[in-house]
Amino acid sequence: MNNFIDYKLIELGQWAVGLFNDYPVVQILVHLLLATLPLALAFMAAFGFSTWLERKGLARIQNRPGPNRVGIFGLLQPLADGIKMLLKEDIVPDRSDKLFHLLAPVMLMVPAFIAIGFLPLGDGLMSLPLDSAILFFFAVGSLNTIAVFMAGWSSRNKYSLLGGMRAVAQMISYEIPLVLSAVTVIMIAGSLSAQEIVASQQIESWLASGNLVKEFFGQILGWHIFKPWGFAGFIFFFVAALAEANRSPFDLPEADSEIIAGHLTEYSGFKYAIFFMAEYISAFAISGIAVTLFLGGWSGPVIAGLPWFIIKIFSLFAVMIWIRGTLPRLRVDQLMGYAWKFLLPLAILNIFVAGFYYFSEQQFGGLTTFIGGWIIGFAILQTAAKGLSRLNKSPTINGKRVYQLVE
Amino acid sequence: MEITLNHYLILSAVLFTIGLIGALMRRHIIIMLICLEIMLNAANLNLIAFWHYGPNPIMLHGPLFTLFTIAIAATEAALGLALVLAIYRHFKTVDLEQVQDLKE
Amino acid sequence: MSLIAKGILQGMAITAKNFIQSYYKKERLPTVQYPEEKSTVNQFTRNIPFLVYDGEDAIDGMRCTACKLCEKACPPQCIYIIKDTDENGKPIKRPEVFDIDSSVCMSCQLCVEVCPFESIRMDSEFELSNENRFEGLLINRDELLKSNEYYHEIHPIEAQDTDDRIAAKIAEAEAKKKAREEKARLAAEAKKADAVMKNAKVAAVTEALAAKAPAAEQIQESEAKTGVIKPEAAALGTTEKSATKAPPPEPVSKDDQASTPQTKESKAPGEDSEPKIF
Amino acid sequence: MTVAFYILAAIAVLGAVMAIALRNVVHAVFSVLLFFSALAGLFILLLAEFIAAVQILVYIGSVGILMLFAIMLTTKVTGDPTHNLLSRGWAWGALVAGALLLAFLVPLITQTQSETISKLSNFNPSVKDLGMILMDPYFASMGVIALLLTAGLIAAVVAASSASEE
Repeated sequence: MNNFIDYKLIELGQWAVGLFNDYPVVQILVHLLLATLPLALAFMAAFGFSTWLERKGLARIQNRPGPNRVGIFGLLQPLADGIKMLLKEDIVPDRSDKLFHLLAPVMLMVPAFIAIGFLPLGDGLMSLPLDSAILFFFAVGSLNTIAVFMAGWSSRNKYSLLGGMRAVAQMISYEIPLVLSAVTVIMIAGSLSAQEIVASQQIESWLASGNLVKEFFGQILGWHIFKPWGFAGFIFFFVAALAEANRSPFDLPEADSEIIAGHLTEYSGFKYAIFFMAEYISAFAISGIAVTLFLGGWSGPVIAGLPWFIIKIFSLFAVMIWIRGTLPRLRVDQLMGYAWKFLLPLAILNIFVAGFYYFSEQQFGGLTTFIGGWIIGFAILQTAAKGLSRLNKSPTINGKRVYQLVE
Repeated sequence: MEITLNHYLILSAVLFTIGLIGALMRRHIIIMLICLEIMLNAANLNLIAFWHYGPNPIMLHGPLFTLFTIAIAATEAALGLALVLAIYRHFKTVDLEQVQDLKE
Repeated sequence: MSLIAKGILQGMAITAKNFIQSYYKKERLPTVQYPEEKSTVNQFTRNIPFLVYDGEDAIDGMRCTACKLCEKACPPQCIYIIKDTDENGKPIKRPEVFDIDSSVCMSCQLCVEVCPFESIRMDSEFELSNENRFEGLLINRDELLKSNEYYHEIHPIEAQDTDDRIAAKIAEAEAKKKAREEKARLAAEAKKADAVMKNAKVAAVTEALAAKAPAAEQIQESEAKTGVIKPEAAALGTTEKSATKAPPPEPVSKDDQASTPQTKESKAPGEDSEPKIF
Repeated sequence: MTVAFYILAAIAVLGAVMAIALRNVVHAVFSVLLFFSALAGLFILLLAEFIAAVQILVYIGSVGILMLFAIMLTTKVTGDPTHNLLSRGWAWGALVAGALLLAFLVPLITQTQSETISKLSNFNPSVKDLGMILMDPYFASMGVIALLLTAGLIAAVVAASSASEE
């Protein structure tokens, strides 16, 4: 069987829980710990690794070697940074709202850690196997907004407040295209359950055929990204996810060249580290949900399950780093317009494209729909995108510019 | 003690009353909107509790009506806050007692 | 903007190229891991002044004459010079103290510009950091003195140029000297002939010679003042020469050693003129 | 279950009381967010997890943020009160509301026959069932809600933007 790693892990967990059969209370505790603790620790380790990865990747893009002093290839750099952050003085502004200043990092970290519980890491490997996991994921993801506002408002600093308000406006705006592009997948899979969405991306008839080649490709070709609506939806989702996770080029809330560090201005030491960690874990969680929705989740050839999920999630994170190394920050007036006037109509149109694709698949069969759908669906979305960008084109300034301060 | 329907109903009634008291006592316009939301939520709790302990939960009437209420509440909140902005622009205050003029 | 943004993809291709090429192309990763490997210094790098000496011995071969022109020229006034004295308190043309405050020096090269003896030059040394804030950053005379070979090593073109210039000065000076001596000889011969012709006394000839010797010295001194050439440096233009000439005899006192430039200066014409006179 | 109910009920009441009692408006909004989240927990206790998710998504994620936005766009951003807290004749309001609770609601509730056992125990309501019901018998009402939301959106935009043109 392909998913042997997942099954081994589940067996291991069951064995560990079985050890405490005589003590029911302890058993429940052990069960809870096994469901949460490895996940939290693994993601914290992934956070450390990803900071290293990001610094190295960005450095190479900018023709620098990156951190290379602590440990081999600088791999222990996150550890050193963590110790440094722990030992730093925790400065709280005198006029700040002390309670909310303290609560903000906690409020940001808790939803981030809850959100990773909704990710289907493998076949049956899920901390919170809820029926409506995807919906809960988005619900919990929207709590980030509150935490960012809390941080910005409680600091009693105008830059913090501006950063916080920017973050709130941005996150609220981009949540709509995010959810709407996810709706296509939910609609086609007919479920809000993460496991079922993953299962819908495997071609069952090919997997059961016994043919090795068909089994190999049955784990890949069913991914929603290979369909026209899935491809477009993935692009919309990914762009909106970048904005949700405050990643570049949508890192306006922390735009250091404009508003110092946004809502993080008044944070130092360990609280800052927690903010940092929560942001990275949110980025991981949102790329994990993108993997689940569009990239086949844990399905993949040969080593299906946890390994494929890790590979996919890190590749998406690498793309985020790549984008950060490439694109400059958006202007704040372009940001809102992009979400409301470009992404939102396209995401809504994409739902219709997905619906047509679904019905034509039932009508004309798989291959015809695949080819025709790519041509027609892509043409529709492309035309719409071009038309929208023409409509949204900001008016060009004609004639001579007038500068007030310069002559 | 087992939790019964009455526990939920009492809680809901208490929450509704708190909302009502707030709406009648405070003069800040946003606080009044908050109180409206509290009252609506208390009603939602009632609906869900009745569904949960009710005779025919398969029909899912409770969640359905709660969904409608939430949609209406969201509309109300959005519209109410837009009106707050409009009032503030006009009267330069959020104190409802000072919003007295019909003209201008 | 269409669904697939071409510009974004182009940009991402460029960054990807940067990323991948940084692993095998040197120009894509120009960073030098400083403490382990040091960057090669360009020969036109100028950082902090140093004093050039010729030959083996730093003190003997020192070109500096403590004329203090550089001290006056230094805009941030980072040079501090005390003229050396001999046992009797008579000043010698050599610095006893020559300090440069590296924390103040702004690498302007004005000291190099004004130096008439090609003595002060710019070093390409950049590791000037020190644990001691005050004394550590003050570079004294012995640390500043570096050989002409070192100068050739760091700034080959400039050092060669300097050497050529010095050689040219020597040649010019020698030519002038020769011309002068020729003139003197001719004059002497003419006088001799006069004397012979007029049957003058031997005492008169010696008187005339005695009058001429200080005159020659005077000319030389005036040349040094105009900054054209320092006879000592000129004499030691090539290192081989200086190596053979420089070491003074053992018993000579320190004071004597210190005053070598002066003695040589006075000696050089003396040596040449002596056989002529007698 | 029992303990969870009491804890959540206490948090809900605390949040609601703080929302109407706190002087600072921003604090009040944060307390009402606490109230909303406690209610989401109660919904999960009542096996309505979809409604709990919607509660978090709509109330905490959107309505709360809208309120905070409204505060930021109107009075002092610190949220400190600029004037008198209580309205005229507040005592009458409190009296009426309290009387309503004690004289009307509580007697009614105590009179009802208390259901103790839920019939949901052997029935796991899925989101799909909710969607099916929403599509089949309640399609018209869903359309009306959709229309209402659209109208509300447009009205909110108009109400918020028309004033700025003056």
